[in-house]
Amino acid sequence: MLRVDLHPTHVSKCGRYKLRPGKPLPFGATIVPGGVNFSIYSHAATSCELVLFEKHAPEPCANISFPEEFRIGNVFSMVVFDLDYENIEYGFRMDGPWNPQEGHRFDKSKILMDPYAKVISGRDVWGAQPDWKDIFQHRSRICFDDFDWEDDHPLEVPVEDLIIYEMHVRGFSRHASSGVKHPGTFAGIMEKLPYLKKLGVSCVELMPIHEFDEFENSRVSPVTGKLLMNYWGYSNVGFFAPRAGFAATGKFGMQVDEVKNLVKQLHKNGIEVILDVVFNHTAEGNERGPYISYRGIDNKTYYILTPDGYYFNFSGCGNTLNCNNPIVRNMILDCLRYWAADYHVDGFRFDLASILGRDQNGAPMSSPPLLESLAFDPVLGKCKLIAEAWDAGGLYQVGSFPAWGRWAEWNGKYRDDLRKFLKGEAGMAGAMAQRLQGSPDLYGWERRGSTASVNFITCHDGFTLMDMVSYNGKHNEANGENNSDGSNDNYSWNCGWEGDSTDPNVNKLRRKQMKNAVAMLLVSQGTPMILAGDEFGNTQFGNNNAYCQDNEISWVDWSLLNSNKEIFEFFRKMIAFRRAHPVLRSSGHFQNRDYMGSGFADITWHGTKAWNADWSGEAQTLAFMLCGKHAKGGKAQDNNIYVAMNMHWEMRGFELPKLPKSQAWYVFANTDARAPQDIWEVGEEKKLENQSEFLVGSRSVVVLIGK
Amino acid sequence: MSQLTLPAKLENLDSMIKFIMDEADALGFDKKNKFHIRLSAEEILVNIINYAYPKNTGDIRITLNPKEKESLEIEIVDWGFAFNPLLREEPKTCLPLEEREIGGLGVFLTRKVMDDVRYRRDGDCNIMTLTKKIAP
Amino acid sequence: MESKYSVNIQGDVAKIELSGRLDAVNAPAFQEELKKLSGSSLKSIVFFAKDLEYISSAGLRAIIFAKQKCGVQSQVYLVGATEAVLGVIKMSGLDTFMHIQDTYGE
Amino acid sequence: MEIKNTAGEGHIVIEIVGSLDSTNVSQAEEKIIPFITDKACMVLDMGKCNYVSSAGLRLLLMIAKQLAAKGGWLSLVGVCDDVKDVMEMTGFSCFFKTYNTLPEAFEALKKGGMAKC
Repeated sequence: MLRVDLHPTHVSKCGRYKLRPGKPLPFGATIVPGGVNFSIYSHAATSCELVLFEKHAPEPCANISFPEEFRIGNVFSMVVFDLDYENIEYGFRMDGPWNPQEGHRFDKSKILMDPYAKVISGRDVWGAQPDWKDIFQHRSRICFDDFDWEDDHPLEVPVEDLIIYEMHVRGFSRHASSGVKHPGTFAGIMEKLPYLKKLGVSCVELMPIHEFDEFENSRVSPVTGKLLMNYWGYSNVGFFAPRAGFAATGKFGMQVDEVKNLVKQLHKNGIEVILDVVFNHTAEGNERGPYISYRGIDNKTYYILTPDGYYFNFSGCGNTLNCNNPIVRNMILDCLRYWAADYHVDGFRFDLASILGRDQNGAPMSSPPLLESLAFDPVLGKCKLIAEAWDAGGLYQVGSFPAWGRWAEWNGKYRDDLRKFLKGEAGMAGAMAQRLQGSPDLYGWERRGSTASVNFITCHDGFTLMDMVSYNGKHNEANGENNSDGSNDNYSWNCGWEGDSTDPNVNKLRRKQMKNAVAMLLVSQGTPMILAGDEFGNTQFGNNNAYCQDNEISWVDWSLLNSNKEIFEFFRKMIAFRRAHPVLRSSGHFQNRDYMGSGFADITWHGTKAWNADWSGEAQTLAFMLCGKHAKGGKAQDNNIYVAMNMHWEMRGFELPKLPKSQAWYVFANTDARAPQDIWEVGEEKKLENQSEFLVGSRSVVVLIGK
Repeated sequence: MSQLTLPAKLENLDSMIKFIMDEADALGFDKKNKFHIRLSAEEILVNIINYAYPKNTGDIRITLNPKEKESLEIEIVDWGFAFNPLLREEPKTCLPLEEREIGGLGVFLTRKVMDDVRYRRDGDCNIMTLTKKIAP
Repeated sequence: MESKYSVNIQGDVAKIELSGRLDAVNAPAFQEELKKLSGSSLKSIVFFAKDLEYISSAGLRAIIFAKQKCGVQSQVYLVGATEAVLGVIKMSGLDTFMHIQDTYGE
Repeated sequence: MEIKNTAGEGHIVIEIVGSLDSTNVSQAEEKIIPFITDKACMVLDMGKCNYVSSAGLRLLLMIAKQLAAKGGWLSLVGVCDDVKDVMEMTGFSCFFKTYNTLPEAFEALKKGGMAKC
């Protein structure tokens, strides 16, 4: 079709560029016939200039003012014709009031990145020292929005059927032992696909992959002399652009295609992708921070400010994004829709999500419009939405995060209770019963079901599993803050020796405790999450806050896969077990009754005596049985499963509940047994000689199936 | 059972072979049998990589069905045009080396070293199934 | 073990050392290397295969290729091959066209 | 960038010399499109092409798709390692058959044709 609006109407002042009024939506830079449409919002700016650079050039090649007649409402938009869209970098200059008390910080001397930039250059290769004299550090670029997805589609696996694997893109394959061709990149993850398939996880959760600056606050550790960086990346420069430094093709500016290809290949193998997104603050920091974008475009819109114009710091990172401002709210929606629609991402985990529920003055709201919009958004309709239901401002909402039946939560109580029980704290049976059945005490009252609970024992934040059984206290000296950073509430136990040990008994107990932990995790209702590397005992040497450690402390050490093969095998088989047994994966909570006429309630509690759990203050044991006829609320058929947990330092005999005549108990896992007799392949469980009692070893977990 | 799907490219051959050999290791095959499993897997995979998708490329799906102490069954699927490599004429191993046609050896070797090799066409895919028994 | 090959021509003898694997991934490059042999009237082509762990039909093809490049008059020797490698060579009938021996005397 | 049409065993062989990027893709497109005819087997000889940008890769994919729609196909020959790497990591490699040399490509085309019958 011929269009009549494809011709320039204006010429830039310098005479080199042909222009015409642009379309205000969509925001950002969009390739249109003959040129590029630029569009940017600012409420308080008085004028705006488009600044163009040739790739990597120190000085701009053009400054093109938006003619006043190109502004519609509070949006400046313009089409520039005949641009070499592949080799151009662009930014904006905004003029407007300088009045910090009123919230305005315009500075015409600064060149600002587009908040909607879909590709950002400036930190193209991880760890390459930036040129600090560069007047434009983070440069917006124009993105090809096409990609041949063929028949790919988000997988839409029910959340309760997922097994999530949390990883840092760089840390996963950066270690010399990873054996990949492109270490520390998205392409490196792709090379590990056969490994992920073998392990059996069905979802990878990537720690932040939005563009950030690893050199933000970089410094040298006074203890180790190593460069400390923003390694985790919970500090966005831009929300729409993938991290160039994580892409092997970043130096060619092809990170967008590399990420999309990773998602496509993972999907092909039945593995979903969840992104860890950080909408609580930006990398601009507080009053003393740099001008990257938002601050110079419309400070008052983007940030929550105190009445006298300072930055509120609910994130612990200097500023707080003004999430419930309608402009910012729309930006977040646009952003998530973009990742869901253009990158086929399956879901999101929201860092410090409680901030998303604060109003423009910072007060928590009961029905935050942003969270509601996300819950009901049409494009995000099938996306997983997972909240880290707390913030650094003291809001802790595990169990009370506004959900509209859509939101799941990182269940911090699950982690804490499980760790306490595991280390032998007495009287945890009651709490454990809640955690094992999807925390109905937290999520039952709103009928949110066990799908609301993302269960985890370890995540990037805190000890690794190996460290949780090797250290009583954190060892963060290398972070250069006198070991004052990082959580003190680890509920960890070193099994008798602090740190690496040569004592075979200590090491044996540690292995057993790791197996106990993962066995409990994978028989719990809810969605389990595993930290990458835990499946072969990766260590951070006791560092429980390795956010700044871009080195062997954080990188997953693949050589441990050989030395801890036994742990890996246990993980692999437990994962296979969970995937084989729908009775472990209910979406709703148990009803504690027999509604299928099977003779058993959906879940029943036991102890050293069948049908008699010890709920006392001294209890260190617990057992339960799941009735296979009640699997998936009665919609699926499964075996009966019985799990006995003895966290006492002495062995205990557990009387087994009697099965119907045609069935017998088979042992699937017994963490007290020596490998490879500790766990069996699914379907090859060993029939018990004694069908009435099982002697559960000290600090051990036993998993039986009745068939 | 475990499964892996990768584009049919020579670059992915090592990944695919490793995926299969890890399982063979776990099942405790001896050195010689592992050699044979590797050999036949490579032959079939390379065949698909080179010939199944002449116009562009597509995927290969590998499914492993291990039976402890019994056997390893490897199912290899592609969506290329219908082609039964087992119908290929056997190479004339008796001809002098100079006159040998280069090619055709792979499938021949596969049939020799595996306990069972089958081909079937199902819908739009070719399915090869290779089985190796664990010697008692 | 790393897969390596080296081709040395000394007079009318080509000595070729093989180690690691000779498979579909590295055979094409090896075959390319073998083109060096073409045209030269060699008396013998000697493959030292002591450290060769694995060979597939792509590798066998490279050997056939070498022989074809050099013509009828040249003899092919296979030295020190492991039992597994030898098995494949025998199965494919290549053994009848080469001298298989444990060591190679000058 | 330079585009040459050379003859080769009944196939359309096009040689791309220099780099292929946004500054010259439309030029290249104009020159190549006339060769996209029914059942055309096109071989792009990239032996002297040292760089293919994102826009260049998109052009190649577009050619491959247009050829496929007309019952033909595209093979690439002599792609340099850097470009091959990028194609692999970004998934573009999934859409192309690549060969080291022209004779290899012709051989494969011959076999592909045969096996199809």
